[in-house]
Amino acid sequence: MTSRWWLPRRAVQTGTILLLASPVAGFTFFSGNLASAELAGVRLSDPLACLQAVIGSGVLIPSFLFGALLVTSGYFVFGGRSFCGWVCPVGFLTELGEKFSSKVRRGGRFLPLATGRYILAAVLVTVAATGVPLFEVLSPIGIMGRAIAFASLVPLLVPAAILLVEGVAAPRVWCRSLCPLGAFYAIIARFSPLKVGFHRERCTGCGDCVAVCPVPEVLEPLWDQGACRVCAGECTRCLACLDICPERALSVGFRFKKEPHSVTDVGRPIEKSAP
Amino acid sequence: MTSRWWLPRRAVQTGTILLLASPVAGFTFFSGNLASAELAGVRLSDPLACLQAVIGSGVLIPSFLFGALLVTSGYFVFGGRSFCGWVCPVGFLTELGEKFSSKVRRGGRFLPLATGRYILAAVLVTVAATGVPLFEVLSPIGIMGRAIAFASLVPLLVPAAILLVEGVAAPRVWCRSLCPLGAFYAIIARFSPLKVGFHRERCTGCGDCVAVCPVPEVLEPLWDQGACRVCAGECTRCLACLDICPERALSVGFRFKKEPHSVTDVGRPIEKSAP
Amino acid sequence: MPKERDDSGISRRRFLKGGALAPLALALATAGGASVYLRPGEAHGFVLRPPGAIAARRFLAACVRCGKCAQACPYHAIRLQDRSVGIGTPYIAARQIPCYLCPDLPCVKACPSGALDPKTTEVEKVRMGTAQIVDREGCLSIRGLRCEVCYRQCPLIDQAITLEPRHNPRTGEHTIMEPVVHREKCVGCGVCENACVLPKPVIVVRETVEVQRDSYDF
Amino acid sequence: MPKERDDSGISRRRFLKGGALAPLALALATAGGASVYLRPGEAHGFVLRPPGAIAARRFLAACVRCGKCAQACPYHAIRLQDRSVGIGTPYIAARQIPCYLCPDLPCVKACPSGALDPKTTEVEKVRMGTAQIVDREGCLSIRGLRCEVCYRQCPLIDQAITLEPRHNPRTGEHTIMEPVVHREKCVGCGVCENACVLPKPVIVVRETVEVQRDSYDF
Repeated sequence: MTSRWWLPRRAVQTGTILLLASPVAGFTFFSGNLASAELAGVRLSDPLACLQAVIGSGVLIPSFLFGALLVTSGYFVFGGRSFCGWVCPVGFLTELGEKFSSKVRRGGRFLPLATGRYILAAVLVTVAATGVPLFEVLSPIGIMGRAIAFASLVPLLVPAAILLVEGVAAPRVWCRSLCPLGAFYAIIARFSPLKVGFHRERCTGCGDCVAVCPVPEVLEPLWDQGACRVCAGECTRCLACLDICPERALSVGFRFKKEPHSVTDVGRPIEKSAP
Repeated sequence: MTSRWWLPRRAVQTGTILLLASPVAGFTFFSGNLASAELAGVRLSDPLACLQAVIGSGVLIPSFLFGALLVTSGYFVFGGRSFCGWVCPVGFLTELGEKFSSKVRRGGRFLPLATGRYILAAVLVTVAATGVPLFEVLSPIGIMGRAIAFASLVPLLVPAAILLVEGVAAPRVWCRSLCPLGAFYAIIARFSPLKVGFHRERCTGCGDCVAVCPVPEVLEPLWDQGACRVCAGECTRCLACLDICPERALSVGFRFKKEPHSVTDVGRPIEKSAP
Repeated sequence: MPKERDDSGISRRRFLKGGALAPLALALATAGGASVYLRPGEAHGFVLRPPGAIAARRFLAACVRCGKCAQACPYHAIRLQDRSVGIGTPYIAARQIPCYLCPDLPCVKACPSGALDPKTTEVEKVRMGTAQIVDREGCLSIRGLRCEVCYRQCPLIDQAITLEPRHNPRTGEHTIMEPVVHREKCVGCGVCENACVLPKPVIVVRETVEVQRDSYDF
Repeated sequence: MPKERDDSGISRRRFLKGGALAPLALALATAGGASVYLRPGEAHGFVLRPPGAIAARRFLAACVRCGKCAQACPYHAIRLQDRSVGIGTPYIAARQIPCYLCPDLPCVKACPSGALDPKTTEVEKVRMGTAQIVDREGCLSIRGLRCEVCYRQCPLIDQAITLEPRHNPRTGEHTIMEPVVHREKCVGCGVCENACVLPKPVIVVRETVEVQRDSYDF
């Protein structure tokens, strides 16, 4: 345990829940939920919700679009799927659920990560074909947000169903492979400046980072292709790998020096640690 | 090509379509569809449709139950999934679609056959929990029947979607692994008297039967466990294996002599042909 | 550093062997299914069911969607829903063809599952819905003209629809003959909705409101 | 021959590693999802939307289900649907709390996406629905009593609801003061439905019928 990123992350996740609950307690600086909100007078909107609403209804309100672009820019800077790791209440819930699961298999690879992209495509084609914003209808994120803000409890059957399936049959299948919002942010995240860097010279190949990573596929290029940072959009920037690495071989930041012995300089990997 | 079972099978499949269309042409000896019908004054009902209606509504009409039991008995005698191979218009359609598919992989094993049983369980639990007869709502069999009898064309998008997915991504996935009615009949079929028999002494191990079988998993015990007949409920009794076998090593019937050199007599397989 | 852009490709190929076509196919298939199950069809909101239909939610479960009631209807008034959770269930689009209340109720006799209650034998006791004048300002009779088509066409004339004379405040000397629907008698057959002469009918069959038993009954 | 009873077990284990629990879990999960998306909730059929809601089908697409309109309503009249395809969209259960037509329309101002049309500024021009007397036989006023509660509570008194005097055929000497809804004025706020004194309201807000333009207009 070399750093303590889990602490600020749990604080932000808990803070999100408190923010969603704040209108119930009578506070007025926040209203709405993760689909669309007003925080201290600033309108913020989920870009995928905005996309579905515009495609489905043909109605376009400039402030709505602006709020969606603001959110998109924010998550672009901090790595798109940082939403999943730091903000999303469903991510928080399933992480907690995993702790009580009889079969914790960190990063269970039931379905490939790419499935979410197909689901995203299916959602957008459905909205265009039918006018029904499929993901706003199904979204457990919206359901949890409204459960917190409005005590709308019946729809909690949906996140409960996700917890049940993940606990018994397919660990982590929702956040890893099914959520189209995660897939949407993964596309943005590929080009995000904030990334996890890898210091090959310190790595002893213990495999702790792979064991703790919710999407261990993103770490594979570090050994398979000698990459010096995690470039896959699916990285949630949860920074659990930084916390666990006993050698401080992983770091997070916006810029990375090219390491003298990295593959990008000499053309092929020098060593290949077993993951 | 040693027998010609495909001819009567295609005749029955085509006859089913003609029967469904007969009321349009003004004939009165048949009405309804595969969910429930009246044929020459006899009321016949799909047992799964009956089960869903009774569980979902609590309404039970004796003649309805009787019609369902009549159909169940009929398919029990002829091997439950003979419905799939001989009667079901969706089976007919996807068989024809397979001929035009760019990736004909006979018996593509995308999902295991057992998936259908889980879907059947999910359908029955859903009916009990919500009163919505999930499979009657989704069923492409009902949709095709009503398209033929009532020119109800919009819902044909559902069988079209099945054809599309089977043609491009997952061959045969619907009939093999997803259809709960197929799974229902497979449960009955396990105890059916009509079975495909295997004459080990004639088999040369050419593998033609496995190549032609829509559910080749059912043939595996013939070699793996030295079985003398196909006992798996998933066998559709399409009899394509009889047609293709150059050695007449397969037969169909109600009774099978115990072969002197079969595993059931000597306790373990004598030879093991490569499938 | 394009070499680093590989992500999760390991098992993707194993998952979908269809290459680039597969995602497109799945998206199209989803949209096809969504078009059938999520888009509302012609019959949504209140759906006028054939005579004898049991309570709406139980009807949805009991109906096996075989279409025999529709095949039995001599007027072809019964159609089948082609969208949403009621797909395949029968309905009557009264504006096209209403229910003409066959005395022998062949649709009820055809139903195998009891979704149309087999105990339904008298057409007068059928309750498919209740006719309502949805637009008083549009109704020709209420505007003071002599229309009365709904009244005259009603199979339960002078019971389900009566004409109530009223003072005409516009002219001051003529009488308004207002058609009034009586909920206890109206069977909801939709003949009035079908007969209304206006381009959009002002009398329409809507959901029957449960009879209330209250202390004010006199 | 129990040894032969193996079928398709080869890949089953690989597919669901959860053993006997997995099918049960999937069935329960399906039933949970179905309970949310297939069972009709409190708001189904015609749904009374907040002021300014755009046409029903486009509303369903435009609404991002954020609940800000509900949080903005000072009377807590706006609730969110908890079932079916409209899950999370706002509605008004007028019998519990009707829309009291705030002059500044805070719900419309809160909507981020235009599902409640931001051009809605005058409450008199709102068209959420149209009140209708769904049970003439039940209405106390039409039965000859002096009720008139809906008329007096209506925020557009003498415009959306008027009282029309009529002869009382039962007594022969009294006047029936019949409440009549005028579709051109009624905004569909549901105050009348909320105020009706009967256990089941006889005046109810229903879908607004499109205004017809016909040659009979005079």
